[in-house]
Amino acid sequence: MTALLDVRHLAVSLPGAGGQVLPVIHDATLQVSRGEIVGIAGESGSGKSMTAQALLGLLPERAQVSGSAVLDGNTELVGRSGRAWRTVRGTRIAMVFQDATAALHPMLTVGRQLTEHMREHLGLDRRAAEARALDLLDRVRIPGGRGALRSYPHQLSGGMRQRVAIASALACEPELLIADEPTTALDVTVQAGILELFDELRRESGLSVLFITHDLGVLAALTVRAYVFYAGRVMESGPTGELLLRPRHPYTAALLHARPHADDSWTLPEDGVTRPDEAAERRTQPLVTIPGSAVSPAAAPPGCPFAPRCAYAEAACTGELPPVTEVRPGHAVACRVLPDLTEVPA
Amino acid sequence: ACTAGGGGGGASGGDEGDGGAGENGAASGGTLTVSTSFVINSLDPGQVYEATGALAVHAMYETLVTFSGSDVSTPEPLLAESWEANADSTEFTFNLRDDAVFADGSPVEAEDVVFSINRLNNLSGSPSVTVEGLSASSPEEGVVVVSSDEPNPSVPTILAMPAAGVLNAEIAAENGATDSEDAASEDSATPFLDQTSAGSGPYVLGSFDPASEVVLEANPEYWGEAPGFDRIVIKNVDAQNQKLAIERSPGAEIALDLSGRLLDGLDSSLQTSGAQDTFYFVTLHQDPEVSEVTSNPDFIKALRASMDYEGIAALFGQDALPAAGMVPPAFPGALPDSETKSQDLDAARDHLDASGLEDPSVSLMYPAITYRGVDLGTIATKVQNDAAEAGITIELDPQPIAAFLDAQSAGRVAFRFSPQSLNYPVASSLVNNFAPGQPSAMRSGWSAELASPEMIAAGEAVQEALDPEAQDTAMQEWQRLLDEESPFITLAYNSGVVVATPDLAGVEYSPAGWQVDLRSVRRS
Amino acid sequence: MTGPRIDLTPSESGDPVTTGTVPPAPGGDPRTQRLLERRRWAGRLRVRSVSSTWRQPSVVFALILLGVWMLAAALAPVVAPFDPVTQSANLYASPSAEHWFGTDELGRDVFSRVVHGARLSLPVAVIIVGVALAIGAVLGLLAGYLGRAADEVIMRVTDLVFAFPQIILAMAVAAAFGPSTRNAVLALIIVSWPTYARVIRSSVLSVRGADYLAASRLLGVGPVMALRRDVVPNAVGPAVVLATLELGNAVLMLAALSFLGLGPRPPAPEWGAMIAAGSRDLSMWWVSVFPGLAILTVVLAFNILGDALRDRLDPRYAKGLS
Amino acid sequence: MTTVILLFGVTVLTFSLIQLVPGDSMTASLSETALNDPAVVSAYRDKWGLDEPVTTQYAIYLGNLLQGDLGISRQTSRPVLGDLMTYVPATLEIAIPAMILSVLLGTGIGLYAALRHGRVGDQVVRVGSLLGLSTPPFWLALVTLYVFFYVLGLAPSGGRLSSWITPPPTRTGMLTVDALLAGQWMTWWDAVQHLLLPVAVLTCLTVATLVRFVRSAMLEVLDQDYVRAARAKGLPTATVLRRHVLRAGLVPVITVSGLAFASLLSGTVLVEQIFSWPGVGQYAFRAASGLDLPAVLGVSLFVAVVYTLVNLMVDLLYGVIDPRIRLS
Amino acid sequence: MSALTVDDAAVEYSSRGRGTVRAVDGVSLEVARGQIVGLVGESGCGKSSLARAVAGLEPVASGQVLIDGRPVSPLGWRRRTGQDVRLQMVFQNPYASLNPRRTVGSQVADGLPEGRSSAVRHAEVSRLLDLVGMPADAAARYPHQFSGGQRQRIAIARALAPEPEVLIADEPVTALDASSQAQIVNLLVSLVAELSVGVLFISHDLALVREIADITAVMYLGRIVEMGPTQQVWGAPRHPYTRALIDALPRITEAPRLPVPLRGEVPDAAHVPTGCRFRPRCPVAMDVCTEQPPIITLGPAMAECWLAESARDDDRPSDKH
Ligand SMILES: Nc1ncnc2c1ncn2[C@@H]1O[C@H](COP(=O)(O)OP(=O)(O)OP(=O)(O)O)[C@@H](O)[C@H]1O
Ligand SMILES: Nc1ncnc2c1ncn2[C@@H]1O[C@H](COP(=O)(O)OP(=O)(O)OP(=O)(O)O)[C@@H](O)[C@H]1O
Ligand SMILES: [Mg+2]
Ligand SMILES: [Mg+2]
Repeated sequence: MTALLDVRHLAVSLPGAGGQVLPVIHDATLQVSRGEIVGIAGESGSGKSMTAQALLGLLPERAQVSGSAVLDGNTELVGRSGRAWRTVRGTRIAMVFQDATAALHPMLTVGRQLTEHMREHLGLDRRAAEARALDLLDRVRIPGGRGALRSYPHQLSGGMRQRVAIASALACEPELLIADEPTTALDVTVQAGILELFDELRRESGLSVLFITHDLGVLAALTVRAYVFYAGRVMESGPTGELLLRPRHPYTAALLHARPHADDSWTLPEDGVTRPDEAAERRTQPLVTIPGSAVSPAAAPPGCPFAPRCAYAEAACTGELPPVTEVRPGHAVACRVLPDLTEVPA
Repeated sequence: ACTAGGGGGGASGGDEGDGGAGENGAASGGTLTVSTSFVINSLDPGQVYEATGALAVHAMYETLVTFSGSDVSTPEPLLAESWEANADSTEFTFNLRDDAVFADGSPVEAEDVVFSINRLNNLSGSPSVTVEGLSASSPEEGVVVVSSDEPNPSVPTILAMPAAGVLNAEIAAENGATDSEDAASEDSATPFLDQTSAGSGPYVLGSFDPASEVVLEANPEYWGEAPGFDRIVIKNVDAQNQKLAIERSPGAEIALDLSGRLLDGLDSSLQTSGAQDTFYFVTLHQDPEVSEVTSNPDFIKALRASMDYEGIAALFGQDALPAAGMVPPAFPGALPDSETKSQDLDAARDHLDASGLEDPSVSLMYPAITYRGVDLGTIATKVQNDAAEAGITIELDPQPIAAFLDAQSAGRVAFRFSPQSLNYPVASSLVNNFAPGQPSAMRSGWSAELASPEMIAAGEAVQEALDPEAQDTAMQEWQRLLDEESPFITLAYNSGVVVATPDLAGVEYSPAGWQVDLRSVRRS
Repeated sequence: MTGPRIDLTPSESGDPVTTGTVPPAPGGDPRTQRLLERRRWAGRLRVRSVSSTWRQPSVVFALILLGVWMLAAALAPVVAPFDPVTQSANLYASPSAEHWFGTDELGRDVFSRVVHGARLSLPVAVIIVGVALAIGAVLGLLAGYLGRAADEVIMRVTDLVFAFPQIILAMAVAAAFGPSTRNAVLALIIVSWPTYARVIRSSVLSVRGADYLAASRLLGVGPVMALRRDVVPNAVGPAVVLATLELGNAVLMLAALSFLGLGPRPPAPEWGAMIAAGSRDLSMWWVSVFPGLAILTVVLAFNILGDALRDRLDPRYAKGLS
Repeated sequence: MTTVILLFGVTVLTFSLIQLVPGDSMTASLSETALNDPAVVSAYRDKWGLDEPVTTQYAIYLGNLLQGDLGISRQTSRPVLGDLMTYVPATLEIAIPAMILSVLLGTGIGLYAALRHGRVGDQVVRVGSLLGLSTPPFWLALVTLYVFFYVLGLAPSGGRLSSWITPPPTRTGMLTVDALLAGQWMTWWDAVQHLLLPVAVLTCLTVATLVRFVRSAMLEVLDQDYVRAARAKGLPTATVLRRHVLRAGLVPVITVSGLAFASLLSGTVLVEQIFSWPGVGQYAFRAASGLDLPAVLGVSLFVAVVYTLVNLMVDLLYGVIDPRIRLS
Repeated sequence: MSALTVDDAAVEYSSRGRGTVRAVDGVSLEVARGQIVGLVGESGCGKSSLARAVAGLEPVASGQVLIDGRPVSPLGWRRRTGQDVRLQMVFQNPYASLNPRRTVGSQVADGLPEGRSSAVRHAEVSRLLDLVGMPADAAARYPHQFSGGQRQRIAIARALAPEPEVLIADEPVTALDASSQAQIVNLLVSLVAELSVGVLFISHDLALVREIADITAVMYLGRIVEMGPTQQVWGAPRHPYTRALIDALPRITEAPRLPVPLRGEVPDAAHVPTGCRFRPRCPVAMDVCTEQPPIITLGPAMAECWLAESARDDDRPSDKH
């Protein structure tokens, strides 16, 4: 069975100041199957959003895209004209943005924003569209019915706004939903609700989602497979659990170690009292850091972009691109060294 | 013989004025457009003083006598059929014609004339000065007697001015007019008269907007020859646009401010008519406390000699002339061309040396306006330039007209420049104003004590000469003396010009104050 | 090495017009925004790409234009073939090899007058902008930094001045005091200082809420020192942009006043007055066309430079460049 | 409340300005000869209360003002209110069409430039608007007059109506409207022809500012996530522009339009001068140079009221357009 | 004795639209030298308001802030001197907390005591930069030449200049990437140990607080609803809100499961619910919750909940203090 979305060797570059060309994605290959939530993780500037926008033709004008991205085995997304995109956007691929406040038009009612594309694509009249919008609101658990349709985005809370945005993306029953950090702007308590919603939608409607996040915890909770980006390249990909619990790429591992440990649960000592020195001790070097700071795709060094920061880097790493190795079925790593990472570095 | 001797001729003029001619005129009706730069304050004859007002009032109100065309030497009958003066020119008797009616159909009677002249006098408005010392009475129906405190052969001329227009006393009084002594404070008819005319002329007031236009409409009740147009629109247009407009006009249009330069290259099919009736002059204050420089007689001589009179006249354009004396050539009593002054820089430097002043510097104040299409600043700059050639530094001080007039009447301006025309078209009116000790002279500190006895005597000679020729001669003599010792330097004469589209007849420039007699303009 | 760059200038900073009601910022709720900082700031960094402000063709053009005018002003006596005030009998000569721009109503060489006009207009514009900027800066700083009553009073006064269209007020002031260069300058200063006061006030307000100001006050830096080190340097950027744009505006306004007869006295070769002289007879088009082009080019140069400066100082506008 | 304070301030400011003046309105109104007559002078001073102390003069003025009496113009000897009623419609007749045209053109061109960002069309607009901003208004007016009237003979010279045409009965004071109301088509067409040049010049001046502003506002909007979101929904470009981009871009457009109206009023002073247009601009100029206190005060108040009204309208429009303001 | 004592502090804002908002409503806490106190809570619960009030940037409406037992005077027109500068703050946004127009060195030197020679100041600045792991030559450069993480280090160096006893760090790492975040957190932790300053560490990231704080305070709608040793708060949360926060954290585990959402959102501080302020969102609310909840002390911890009260009843007092 072919993947719903099959992206191969996607490369994107943007026009920079003074006429030079800035690469933002070097070579991305990824797949999303039907009914699957697939994640993309990576630090800021690694090209996550650019990938999403390339898949919907929303890149800045004069951006250059190469490679291929095939939807459902029959629709090539790279190189589409403006008019041709209209048969894809909204109806076959929809998108949820990071900041729902910014992604909803502040001066249009929720109802309007939910129905305008339904009427465009599905040819519904106002009544039918509204009825459908009410359905959608119900599906994303927004209370208030018709009242909610008449309200403006600023009258809703952040979580509700994100639900509206999701409802709007679902309106024309797209085959694929791209969600670009839909929970970054939300509190954890609200984030949990949104994650639950995505999971529910996948279970109930078989929705396929490309879910972008920088939070590995979210990745673990929601996705089945994931891709880790760094400087516009895919560093490691595989089933999420395996990727996060047994990473093979030093970058993935470093990201995991730099993360606060929320995962193991603490239990109280028997007597119910903790001693201050215990905490202090724990803190001496709580997080493992990655030296240096993230590079942007345009400024990435030749060879493995992570090499300058990598504890395991060898001379060859800086020279040429690392080969992609499939360490286990479905688990691919772009690393020349493939060190043993089971031991946490000091 | 005095001017009033024209009475006989006046009678015949009266016949001519009679209705008959109306029918044989060519096409009449339609609209006449008159474009001019507005100088207007009021359309009340008792208050009218400015050029645009005089133009309009003259078409709406009739006077006892009038002038026709460009001739201002011989008054012609209008409301008065005939008139005579007593021997010493202090009492003038006018016999009214009996068929004249106001626009409302009521007859023009002697009381109306008396009321109008006395009201004008008592209002103390701007034009009242011209009738100072005159009073009117009516000894019998149809007869008006105007008496003057001093012998004054110019009384009929004065009474031809638009301000002496006769208004319907009854209607005026109903709307607050009065001719009593306290009219200055009690008369409240001006706002009414700015909206409605109450005269006997061929046109009545349609509407009045002091900023943009005055609309006159034909008076259907007019007692004389039917008016030439249904409407006359007097529009406020600056000189520049007047030229553009009249060149492209479809017809029946008159422009009033196209003089000088603007006439160059004017479409030759247009008719023009003009008269040199304005003089441009500078005044130097004679009080050493105001200015050591301007009160220095040798400095004045130096300045006089330094002016490039030809060059200044050239700035105005083809119709201007370099000055000879003060009286513009349009009026009897002007100096002949042969006496035209010219630049003499050597003499100027000699005079300057004689004055004992070192590098004199003085500021020249003038109103920052464009007058008859000529920017006064341009002329003042030329004056500055000429004086500089003789080693005199002049700084220019343009002022808004209001500030200029203020400073001028306060009488403390050392050196100023302005145009001037006559209050009424008789040369001797200048003596009343500019002779030592007279109002304008006093404003530059030129009192009778400062003047030579000859100067004083020459002025008196003008006043005493009742015969026109004698007066002209005296006038010329007076001007020659002015050139010797007065603080006035006349620079150039410029003409008032009317330009009209070719389809008009009866368009002649009049130096009498109303510029063009709208009553006589018709389609040819 | 490039100098320090401003990360964030107040949003209304360089707008050509900053008066009137300021619309509320179309942002979302503050909470989300705070959580989004990470993204937002990273985004900002991207936009501030290598600045090539001084190499854009339009800026080069403006600099050359301005350079030419400044040279003309400085070297007017050398450049101009005739004395600007010397008259000749050759009135209204049309442009020719001898008189490139023809002669005017007094036979003066229009080219020489236009060149000398720069000598008058440029310094006068600098004076107007300089003084108005100084007044506006002081009052704007006081209003923004002291706040409360001072702010209220100063802002009401600026409101008052803004309630008049600039030219009408300038005209009234100039007419009241009589025409002269000094009075025209005075009038233009009176009408223009409030713009600076407002712009500086609003940038001070944005600095006043800035964390770095709070930080240095917490460290024990006194209010005056903080004003000098933290507030002023960060508030001047927009004012500099505005001043550049206003230089052009000052040239325009001076010409307008002169045109109405309320500017420098004759025979000064002022461009507006020259246009007025030409307007009295349009058939002598050269008398007014050339001074008009002079104003146009000078103001254009200032506007281009002002734009470029703004784009440089405020990344929001950098998008406007290409 | 602030409006009242503002208007009060305007009267105080104008009043004190006029007191500073060296000249005296009297000399501007009376002839030279009349000034020599002490009786006339004192009658005049009496009539205008010029002998009272300044504060009393001001108090008298303010008292009358509260009763809707703006005093009598010394130049026209007519009530200032009446004068304003005559001249304001004339000015509005050019200002309103110019404003409407500016807003329409400004928005259209600005949006076009934003959409063509960085390409030839955008560059042309940028250069054009810069030129528009840098052109002296009076010079532009002169040049258009020269070209369209003097050289080409396409436009009438100046004024509001050809003189051979009788003005329609006054109802609004705006000739085009009055002519329509009276059903006089010829008159209407003539009035329209007279409007063309002044309106075109005023529009040129305002549209430049607007275009620049709209362009940068639209660039900003085009870069917003909600526009990207609308495109991602697969809406046709025209819908995205109309419903999403324009609506959001309108808020800044309204602000600048309000301001542009004020600068347009400034522009009328010079433009009216050149096109012999009998409007408030010319009235203001004459009042200022004639030191006609009541008239200057009247014009100032008028302008201040317009300023306030425009601000008010801008605020109201915000409310109409932006629910965040309406609902808070 | 504690370096910083906050005693029943309240912060109020009055704005035209909302009336008076009590953003912080009676908060008491203490920070000792060498201790990290973590403050967590959802967005808008008043964390920053509290931080700013404690630092003196905002006046307290009631209650008091003491440093070493002496009250801190709020920032006014006076210069801050002596005791007051021993309380310093690190801001959330490293891009806005450094003056873009001054060199790094001059900004760090702001906090140095006056009257020292420039050579000494220079050396001092180098020392401080070194302390936060920045090269000495950074002093001569401008903030825009540094990345976010580096700027945050500089901000910390600046805050350390007057040798503070307590640092208030308001979400110091929220604006940073994962890798820089870890670096800054480690830096803070090591500084606490080396210089024995106290830190009030504010974050909305519970996991991070848990990682470094000795004491964790959980704030909800202007009040601290639970506070205690970190391990205790995490291991046995007494307040349903704390529990909900912990449950909502996504985790990386062998058996992936979705985090548990907490219904509703933080109400507007202008409309605080009556009784227990968490009641409308509380999964275990009872009738008694319409009354003010009791403030319960449990050993070194406290909680503001009726359930905690019953928990105390269950807990036989084993230790005394
Ligand atoms: N408009 C733009 N012009 C130039 N470069 C850009 C632009 N937008 C993004 N980039 C560059 O593209 C690269 C990838 O950006 P992208 O937005 O995809 O990152 P991201 O992974 O989504 O980061 P974040 O977590 O901050 O959202 C970055 O290095 C950035 O510098
Ligand atoms: N200057 C202010 N004026 C009015 N209200 C304010 C002001 N600052 C904050 N508030 C309000 O006070 C409450 C607490 O805000 P605060 O910034 O302290 O929250 P926070 O916990 O720091 O949130 P976050 O995690 O988003 O930073 C909020 O309801 C907020 O709207
Ligand atoms: Mg992104
Ligand atoms: Mg906060």
